[in-house]
Amino acid sequence: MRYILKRLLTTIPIIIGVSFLLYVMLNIVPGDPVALMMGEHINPDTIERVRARMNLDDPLLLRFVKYLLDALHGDFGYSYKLKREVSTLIWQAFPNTLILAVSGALVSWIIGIPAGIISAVKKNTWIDYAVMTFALIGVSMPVFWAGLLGQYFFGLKLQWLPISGFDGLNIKYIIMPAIVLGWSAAATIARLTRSSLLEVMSSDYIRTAREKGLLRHQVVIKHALKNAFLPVITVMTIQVASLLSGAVITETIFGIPGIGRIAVSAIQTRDMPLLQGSVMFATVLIILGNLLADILYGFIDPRIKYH
Amino acid sequence: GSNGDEGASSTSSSSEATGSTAEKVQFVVPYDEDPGTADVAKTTEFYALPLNMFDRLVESVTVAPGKSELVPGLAETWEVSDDGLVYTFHLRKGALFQNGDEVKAEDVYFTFDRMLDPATEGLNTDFFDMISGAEARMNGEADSTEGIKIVDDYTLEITLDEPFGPFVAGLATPAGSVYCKKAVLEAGDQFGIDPALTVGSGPFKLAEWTVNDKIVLEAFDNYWGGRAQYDELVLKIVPDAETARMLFESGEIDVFNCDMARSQIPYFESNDKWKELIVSGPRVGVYYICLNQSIEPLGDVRVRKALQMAIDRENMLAQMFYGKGQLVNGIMPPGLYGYNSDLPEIPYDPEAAKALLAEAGYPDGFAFEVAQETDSPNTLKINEIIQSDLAKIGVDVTITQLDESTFFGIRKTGELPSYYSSWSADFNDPDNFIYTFFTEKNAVSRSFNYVNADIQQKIEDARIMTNAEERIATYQEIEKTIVHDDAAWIPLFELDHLFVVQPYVKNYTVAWNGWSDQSYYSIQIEK
Amino acid sequence: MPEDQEDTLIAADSIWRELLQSIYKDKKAFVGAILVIAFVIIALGAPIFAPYDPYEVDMAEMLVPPSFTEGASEISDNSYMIGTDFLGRDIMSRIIYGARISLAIGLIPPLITLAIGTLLGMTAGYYGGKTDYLIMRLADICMSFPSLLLAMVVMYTLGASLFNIFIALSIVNWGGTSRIIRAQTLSLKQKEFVEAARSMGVSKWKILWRHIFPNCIPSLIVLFTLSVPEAIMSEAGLSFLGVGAQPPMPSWGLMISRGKEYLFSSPWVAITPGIAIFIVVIAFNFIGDGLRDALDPYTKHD
Amino acid sequence: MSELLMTASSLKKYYEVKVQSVFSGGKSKEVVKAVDGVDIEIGKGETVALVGESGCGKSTLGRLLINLISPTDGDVVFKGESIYGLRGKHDKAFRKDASIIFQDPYASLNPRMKVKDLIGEPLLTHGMTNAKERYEKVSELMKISGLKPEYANRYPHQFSGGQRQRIGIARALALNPSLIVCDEAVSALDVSIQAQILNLLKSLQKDYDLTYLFISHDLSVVRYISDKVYVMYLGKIVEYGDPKSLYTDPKHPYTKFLLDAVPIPDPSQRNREKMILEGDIPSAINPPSGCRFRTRCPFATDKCKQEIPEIIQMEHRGYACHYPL
Amino acid sequence: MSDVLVINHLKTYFKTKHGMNPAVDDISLRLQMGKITALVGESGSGKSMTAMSILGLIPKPSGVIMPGSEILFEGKDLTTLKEREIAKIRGNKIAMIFQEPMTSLNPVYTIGKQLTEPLRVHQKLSKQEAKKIAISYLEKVRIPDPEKRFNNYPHQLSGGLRQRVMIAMAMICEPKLIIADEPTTALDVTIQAQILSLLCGVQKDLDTAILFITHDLGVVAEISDTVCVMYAGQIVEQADVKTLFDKPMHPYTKGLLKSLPRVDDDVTELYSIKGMVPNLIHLPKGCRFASRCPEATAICHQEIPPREMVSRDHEVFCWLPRKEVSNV
Ligand SMILES: Nc1ncnc2c1ncn2[C@@H]1O[C@H](COP(=O)(O)OP(=O)(O)OP(=O)(O)O)[C@@H](O)[C@H]1O
Ligand SMILES: Nc1ncnc2c1ncn2[C@@H]1O[C@H](COP(=O)(O)OP(=O)(O)OP(=O)(O)O)[C@@H](O)[C@H]1O
Ligand SMILES: [Mg+2]
Ligand SMILES: [Mg+2]
Repeated sequence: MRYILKRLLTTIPIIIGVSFLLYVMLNIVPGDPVALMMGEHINPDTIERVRARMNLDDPLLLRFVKYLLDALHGDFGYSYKLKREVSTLIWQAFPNTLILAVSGALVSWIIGIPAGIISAVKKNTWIDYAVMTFALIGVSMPVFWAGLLGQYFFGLKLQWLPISGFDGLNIKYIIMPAIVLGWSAAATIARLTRSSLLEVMSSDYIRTAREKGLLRHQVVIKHALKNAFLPVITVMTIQVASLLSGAVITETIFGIPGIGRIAVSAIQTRDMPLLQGSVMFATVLIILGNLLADILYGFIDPRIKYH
Repeated sequence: GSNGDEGASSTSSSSEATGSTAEKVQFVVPYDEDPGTADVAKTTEFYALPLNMFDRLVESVTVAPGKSELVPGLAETWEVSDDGLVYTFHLRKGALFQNGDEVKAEDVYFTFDRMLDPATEGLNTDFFDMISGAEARMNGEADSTEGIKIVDDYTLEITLDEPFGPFVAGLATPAGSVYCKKAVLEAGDQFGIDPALTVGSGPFKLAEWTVNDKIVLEAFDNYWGGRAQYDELVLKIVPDAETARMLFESGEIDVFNCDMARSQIPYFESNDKWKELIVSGPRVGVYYICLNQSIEPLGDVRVRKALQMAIDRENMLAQMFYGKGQLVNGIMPPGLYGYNSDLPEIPYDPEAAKALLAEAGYPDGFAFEVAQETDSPNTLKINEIIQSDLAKIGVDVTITQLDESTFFGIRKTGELPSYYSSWSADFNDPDNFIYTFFTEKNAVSRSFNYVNADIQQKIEDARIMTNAEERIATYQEIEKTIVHDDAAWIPLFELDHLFVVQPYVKNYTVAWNGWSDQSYYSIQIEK
Repeated sequence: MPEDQEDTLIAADSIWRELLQSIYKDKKAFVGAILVIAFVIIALGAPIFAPYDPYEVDMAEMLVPPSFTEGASEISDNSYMIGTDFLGRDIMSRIIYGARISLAIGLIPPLITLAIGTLLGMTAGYYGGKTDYLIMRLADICMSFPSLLLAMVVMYTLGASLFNIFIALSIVNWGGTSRIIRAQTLSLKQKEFVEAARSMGVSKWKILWRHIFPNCIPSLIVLFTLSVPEAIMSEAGLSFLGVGAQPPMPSWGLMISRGKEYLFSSPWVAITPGIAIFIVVIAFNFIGDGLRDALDPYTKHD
Repeated sequence: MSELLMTASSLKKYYEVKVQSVFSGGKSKEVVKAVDGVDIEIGKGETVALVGESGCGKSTLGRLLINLISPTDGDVVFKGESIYGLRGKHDKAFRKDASIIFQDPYASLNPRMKVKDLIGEPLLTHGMTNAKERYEKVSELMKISGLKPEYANRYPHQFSGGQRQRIGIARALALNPSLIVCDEAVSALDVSIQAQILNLLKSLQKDYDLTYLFISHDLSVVRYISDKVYVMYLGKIVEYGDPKSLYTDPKHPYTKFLLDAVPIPDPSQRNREKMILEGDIPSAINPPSGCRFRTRCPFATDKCKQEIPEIIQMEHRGYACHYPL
Repeated sequence: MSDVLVINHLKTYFKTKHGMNPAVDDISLRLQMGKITALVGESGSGKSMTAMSILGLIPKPSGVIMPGSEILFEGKDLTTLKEREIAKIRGNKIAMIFQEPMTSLNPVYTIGKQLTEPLRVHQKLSKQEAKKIAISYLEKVRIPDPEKRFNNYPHQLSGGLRQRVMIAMAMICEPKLIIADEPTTALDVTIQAQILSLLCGVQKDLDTAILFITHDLGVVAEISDTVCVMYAGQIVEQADVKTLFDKPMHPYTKGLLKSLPRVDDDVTELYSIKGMVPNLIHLPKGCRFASRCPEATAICHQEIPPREMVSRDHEVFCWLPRKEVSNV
C-alpha cells in the first residue's frame, strides 16, 4: 500500500508538468481570447470588463498557479462555447469515453492476444503471416476510413448496427466504434504478445516444463502465458494513451458525446478552458492507467523489486 | 444573418431514435454542433432553440418561398407614432410561460433591458441599441433602459432616438425572444442551459439536454397558439455530414439538410424514393467575395474590377451547386425588400481582366491570399475554384485556413485577407445588408476597409428615412456604386436551400430567409 | 596458434548487411520492402509518373469515374485511371504527388523524434542521477499526453500547416524512444566492452558515440520502421480533423477527409487515397515486424 | 621479492542499493559491502591471484585497482602515486599503464566494431591518430596475440571464444601497460583453449615484463599461473601467500574448504578425505559480525562472533583467523 | 541386461542456412542401471543435443533425428514415439536436470507448484498428496525448512538451493534415468561439492542410472563409473573411469588430461591442444581430430577411423590402436 501511495505521489510532478506545458501552449496563442469568445457584436468596454474578470492581464505564471489552485477544487473554469462548467461537461462525457475505451481495449485484446499467441506458436508459417496481417490491417487503415466503411456496410446496407449515436451500455451502439477503435490497437498487442511469448518460449524454465512431461500446448497455457503477459500489461499503459487518441476520431465519427468530442469541438471553437480541461483530464487518465499497470504488474510478478 | 453557408442543418422527425420514448411522436433534426445555450444574449449563431422555445413580440412567418410577413406574436397589435420614434405594443392576454405564469409587459421589459445590461455581456445588443437610453445602459451609466416603458401589464412603449424603419422586423428575429423574468432570475447563469430552469412561452419546452449528443424539446400543452401536433422535437448532434446522411437514409433522423453535403443533391434528385421529398426554398441571401482594400494591390479599383470579371460564377453555380440558384449582381439578393433586378451583369471575361491588370501595372499577376474557416469543405472547394480561375489571369492564390474564432478575431481588426462568404437576411430590409457590410465601422470590422465618404453619408441617411420609396432608391444607388463603380465586393449568386424529408413529415417548409434554424411548430408527423 | 579457420566464419559482417539479409529472408518484410521502394520511387519521380497536373481544377471533368469502370468513357473523353475528384483533378496524379507529402511526413518527424529521443535517452541512461531524473520526468510528461490530442494542441498553437505537422509530430513522440534507448544504454553501460573503453580513458561522449549508439541502431531501425506508418496515420488523422495539411495539397489524409463526402456517390475519391495509405502503412509494418524478428535479441536465436 | 608496483591499503567499496517491494511496502536503502577493508601488495613482474566464491568482491576489487570505480575509502598507490588523486594527463598516463581483460569474450568486445578498431581504440584514445601507423601497430599486436593480421577487418562474432579472448589480450597490450588485470580471463573457455591462453599470458609476461592481477575462482588455474594468492571471502582477504605453501598448508579453514571442494581429475583420489562446506555464502548486505566466515565455519566460537580477526603475518604469508588450522 | 537405455547410431542433424550441421553424428552408448555415465567434451561437441534427442526435445523444425537412429528404452524406440507417448516418459521415467538453476524455474510460480507438477501430470495425484510427497523430497535433498520453502518463489532461493529443487523435481517420480546436463557448471566449487555428493547419495538410494554431462574432467573423475568423451559430435573414447584416466588411448583424451592444471600438484608447463574444433558443417575428410592431433599420420587425414575395442569396456575411435598393433 505504501508503494501504491508512493507511486501516486510521483505522479504529482508529472501532472503539474503536463498542465503547465499545456497551459503555456494554449496561452501563447496569438489573439485575444475574450474577443474570440464573444463573437462579433460586442463593444470594447465589455471586452475590457471580461478581461479583468478573467484575470487575463496577470502574468502567465500567476494565472497558471491560480488555475491550478482552482483546479484542485475541481474548478476548471467555464466553457466559452457551451456556457457550462468545464468540470461538469467532462464528468458527463467521461462515462461515455470510458465505456468506449474499455470496450475498445477489450476488442484489442480479443483480437490481439489470440493473434499474438497463434502466430508465436506457429512462428514463420503461413498461419503466422495471416494472423499477423489480420492484426495489422487494423493499424493500417485510417480510423475514420474504417469507421465510414463500417457505418456504410453494417449500419446502412446490412442494418445490423446503428450508424451513430450512443446510449450508455447499450451494446448495439458500442460494437462498431469499439471494433474500429480496438482493431487499430490490436496489432500492438499482437506483436508484443508474440515476441514476448517467443522470448518466454525459448527460456530455460519452459524447457524444464517440457522435460517434466507437459505437452506443448499445456506448456504454453500453464507456463508461458503468465510470463508473456507481464510486458503486455505494461503496454496497456501506452494503450490507454492510444485508445484515447483514437477515441477522439471515433467519437467524432460515431457521434459519441465523450471527452474526445469535447476536445475536438473545443479546438474548432477555440474554447480554451474546455480544451485545457479535457486534454488535462485525458492526460490524467493516462497517468492513472500507467499507475494501474505498474501496480498490476507488481501483483502478477512475484519478483518485483526495483533498483 | 448567419455567416457563411455552413449553418446547422435541420431535419424532421422519426420516432425510433431514442428507444425510451418510442411511443411518443418525435421529429428529429440533425445539427452539426451543440448550440451550447438557448439564451440569445449568449449566442449569435444557433437559433434553433430560441425559435422553438420562445416567442417574440412579432413573428416573421414564411408565407411563400422567400416571402415573409410580420404577424402578431406575443403582441397582438402594435402602432408607431408618426415621427417614427415611439412604438406601442399591446400584449396578448392569456399567453402563458411554461411555468404557468402569464406573459406580462414586465417580462418583456426585463428581457430587453437584460440584453443591454452590461453585466449580461449580451451579444445581440445591436437589435436594441437604437432605443433611447440604450447607450447609457450599455455603458453602465444607467440602471435601466430609459426608452422602454411598462404602461400596464399588457402595454409596452418603446422610444427610439431616431426613426429606424426595420425596428419591428429586428424584434422579430431570434434576438427579440421574450423570457420570463422570474425564471431568469431564478436560473441565473443556468438559464438557457438547464432544462428544469429554462422557461419560455414558445411551443416547445426544453426537456433534456445531453451535451454533444441531443436536445429533447417537449410540446408545450398550453401554448397560446395551440399544442404542436407532435410530442417531441429532438435536435440530434451529428458532427459528420456523411453520418447524418446515413442516419437519414436509415430513418433515424427526419430531415437532411443538403447544405451539409451539397454533393448529395444529384443523388437525392435521381433517387425514386427521395426525389419527391425534396423541399426547396430560396435563401434571401447572397454569396460574395469580400475584397480587403487595405491589402495591396486591392486598393486599386482596376484590380478589383479585374477580379470581378475573372471569376466564372456561372460555372461555379452550375458545377458546385447543380444550378440551384441564380446569379446576383449586387448586394441585395432576390426576395429582399428593395432587390434591384436591373443591375448590369458582371461578365466573365478573363481577357478583359488581364488587360485591366496590365493597365494597373500587374501584367504578370500578383499573389493573393484568401482566408477561410477550417472545417468548411464547401467553402474550401469554392476557394479552390477561385484559385484556379484566378490562376488563369496570373493571380496566385493562397488559401489560408483559420479556425472559426481566429477568423472572426482577425476579421474584426480589419486585417483578414479577402474571403468568400455568404449572408442571408435576419429581417427583410436592405439595412440588414447594406448597413451590415458597409457602414464605416462594419467596413473595417468585416475587413472590407471600403472608404467612400459620400456613400457613408448616404447609408446613414437611408437608415432614418421614413419615405419608403426614397429609401429604396437610395439603397439601390448605394448598391450600384459599391458594386459596379467601386467594385468593393464581388457578388456571386443566391442559392436555394434544399432539404430532404422523410415521407411521413408533412408541412415542412424552408424558412423564408433560407436559414437552417427555424421554427418547427407547424410541422406534422403522419406515420 | 590458430589454424586457418576461414570456414568457421559466418558470412554477415555489418548491421546493414544483416538487415538486408533479414528483410530478404522474411517473406512479409520482403513484400513490404518492395512496396516501400516503389513508394519512394513514385514519390521522388512524381512529375514523371503523374499523368496530369495534380492541381489543375477542371469543373467540366468533375467526378469522372475510374477509366476501368463501364460508364467512365461516356462521362468524359479523357481517361483517368482512378477517376477525378470533386474539382475535376486527376486522382492518380494527386496520389502520386501525395506520396511526396507522405514520404516527408513519414520520414522527417520520425527522424527528428528518434534523434531527440536517442540523444536524451542516451544522456539520461549514461549520466544517471539528476539528469536522468529530469529527462525521464520530461519524457513521462510527453508520454502522458494522448498524442493525437497533443498534436492537435500544438497545431492549435502554431496554426495548421504541413511544416507545423512536422513540429507537432516530432515533439509528441520522442518520449517512448528515449525510454527504450535509455534502457538499452543502461544495460550497455554495464557491458564489459564499455568498461574496457572506460579503463582506457575513452571520454564519455566518445563512449556514447562509438560504443553505445551503434548498439542501439537495431532498435532504432525497428522503432523507425514502426513510427513511419504511425506518422503517416497521425497526419491523416490531423487532416481529417481539419488541423492538418492545407489544400490544395494532395495529402492523402486530406484527400480522404475531403472525399468522404463522396464516399457513396463517387467512392473512388475517398477510397483510393485510403488504399494508398493502407498499402504504404502496412508495407512499413511488414518490414518493421520482420526486422523486429531479426534484430530483436530474444527472438533472434533460432 | 621484487619491487612493489601497486599497494592497496584498507580499500573499501560500499554500494547503496534500494530494495523496494510491492508486498512489504516501501523501500529501504541497504549497503552492500562489496569490498570491505582490503590491503594488497603487487610486486613488479608478479602474477598476483585473487580467488574466492562468486560475489565475494573480486571483480569490484579489480576494478578499484585500475580506477574504474572509485572507492568508498582507502587508497591505491601505483608507482609511488595515489591513483585516485590523478587528474587529466596523469590519469590518462595511468590508464595507459594499467589495462584489463574480462571474462566474457562475448560481452567485452563491442559487437559493432571491427577488430582493427577494437584493438586500435586505446591507441587512438592515447594520441595515435595516424591511421596507417595505427594499423601497423594493430597488425603487430594481433601477431603477438596469435591472431592473423588479415582478420583485422572482421567483427568479433566472426571469431571463436578463444580467438576473441586473444583480441581482448591484444587490446590490453596495445599501450604497453605494466599492469593487466585479468578478471576471470579464462573461466569461460574450454580446457584445451584455456591452456592455450594461459600459456600465451605466461609468455607475454616474460617478453614484456608484465604484472598480472589474476582474478579467478578456479584454484587449479591459480596454482598454475600465480606467484602469490589472495583468498577473499565476503569482501575481505582471509588468507594470502605463495601458492605452494598456501595449497599444501592452508591456515584458514575457508581456504581448506575451498581446496577440498575442487574436484581432482584422478579417480583414484576419489575417496580422499575432504571436508564439504555447508550452506551458502551470506549476503554482502549485513554480513555476519566478527569473522565473516563464522556462520559456515565448524570451528567457530563466540570469539569469532565478537572479534574481527586481524591479519596475522607470517613469512610470505598471512591469514585472518582466530583458530588457524 | 541391466541396460536402462541403449542408443544406437544416433544422428541428430541441424538444418542451417549454411548447410547440415551434424551436431550428434552416429553415437552409440548404453546406460546401465545404477551407474553414472559421464559424457564429457568441449562446448559444442553435442552433449546437450544427445540428451535432448533422448527426450525428443530437439528444437523443431531445424533439428532432425536422422533415420537409422535408435534410442531403446523399456523395449520402445523413443525416436518413433508420438509426442503424447514420449511426454508420458518425460519427467516420469526419464528426468532431467539443467545447467542454469537461476533460469530453469518459472519465476511466477512457487517452487511447490512446480515441484508437484510432474506428480500431478503423470500420477494424477491430488494437490494434498502431491504436496506431502514433494515436501519429503525437499527433505531428501536437504533443503532446510521444506514446509516454508514449498511456498517460496524461485527468486527467494539461492542458486544452490534452486539446484536442489531441480534435483528433487527430477527425482520426484522415481525415474529410471536422470539426465543431468552440466548441473554444477554455474555453481561455485563449494556448492558444486555439495550438489555432487547429494546427487551420488540420491543415485544410490533410488538406484537410478544417471547420464551426467559435463566438460569438467575433475568432476568426471569424482563421480562417474563410465566415461564417454565426445569430440565434434562423436564419441571418440569410451571406458570405465579408471581406465580412461590411467590409460587414455585417444590423443584427444590424452591432450585434454595433459592440459589440465592441477590443484593438488605443481605443473610448470601446460600442454595445449593446438587449433580448435572444426566447423561441423564443413568437416574435413578422415578423422575429425586429425588436424589437431600430434600423432596423426596420412591415413588419419584420409579415412574415417574404425571403432576399436581395446579392451572389454574400452572403445576408441582412432587409427592409433591399429597402428600400434601393426607396429608390434
Ligand atoms: N554496481 C553495483 N551495485 C550494487 N552492488 C554491486 C555492484 N557491483 C557489485 N555489487 C555487489 O558486490 C558484491 C561483489 O561483487 P563482485 O562482482 O565484485 O563479485 P565477484 O567476486 O567478482 O563475483 P563473481 O565471481 O560472480 O564475478 C556482490 O554482492 C554484488 O552483488
Ligand atoms: N537450434 C540449433 N540450430 C542449429 N544448430 C544447433 C542448435 N542447437 C545446437 N546446435 C548445434 O549443435 C551442436 C551441439 O550443441 P550442444 O548444445 O549439444 O553442445 P554441448 O556439447 O552441449 O555444448 P555446451 O558445453 O556449450 O553446452 C553445436 O555445434 C551447435 O552449434
Ligand atoms: Mg566477477
Ligand atoms: Mg550443453
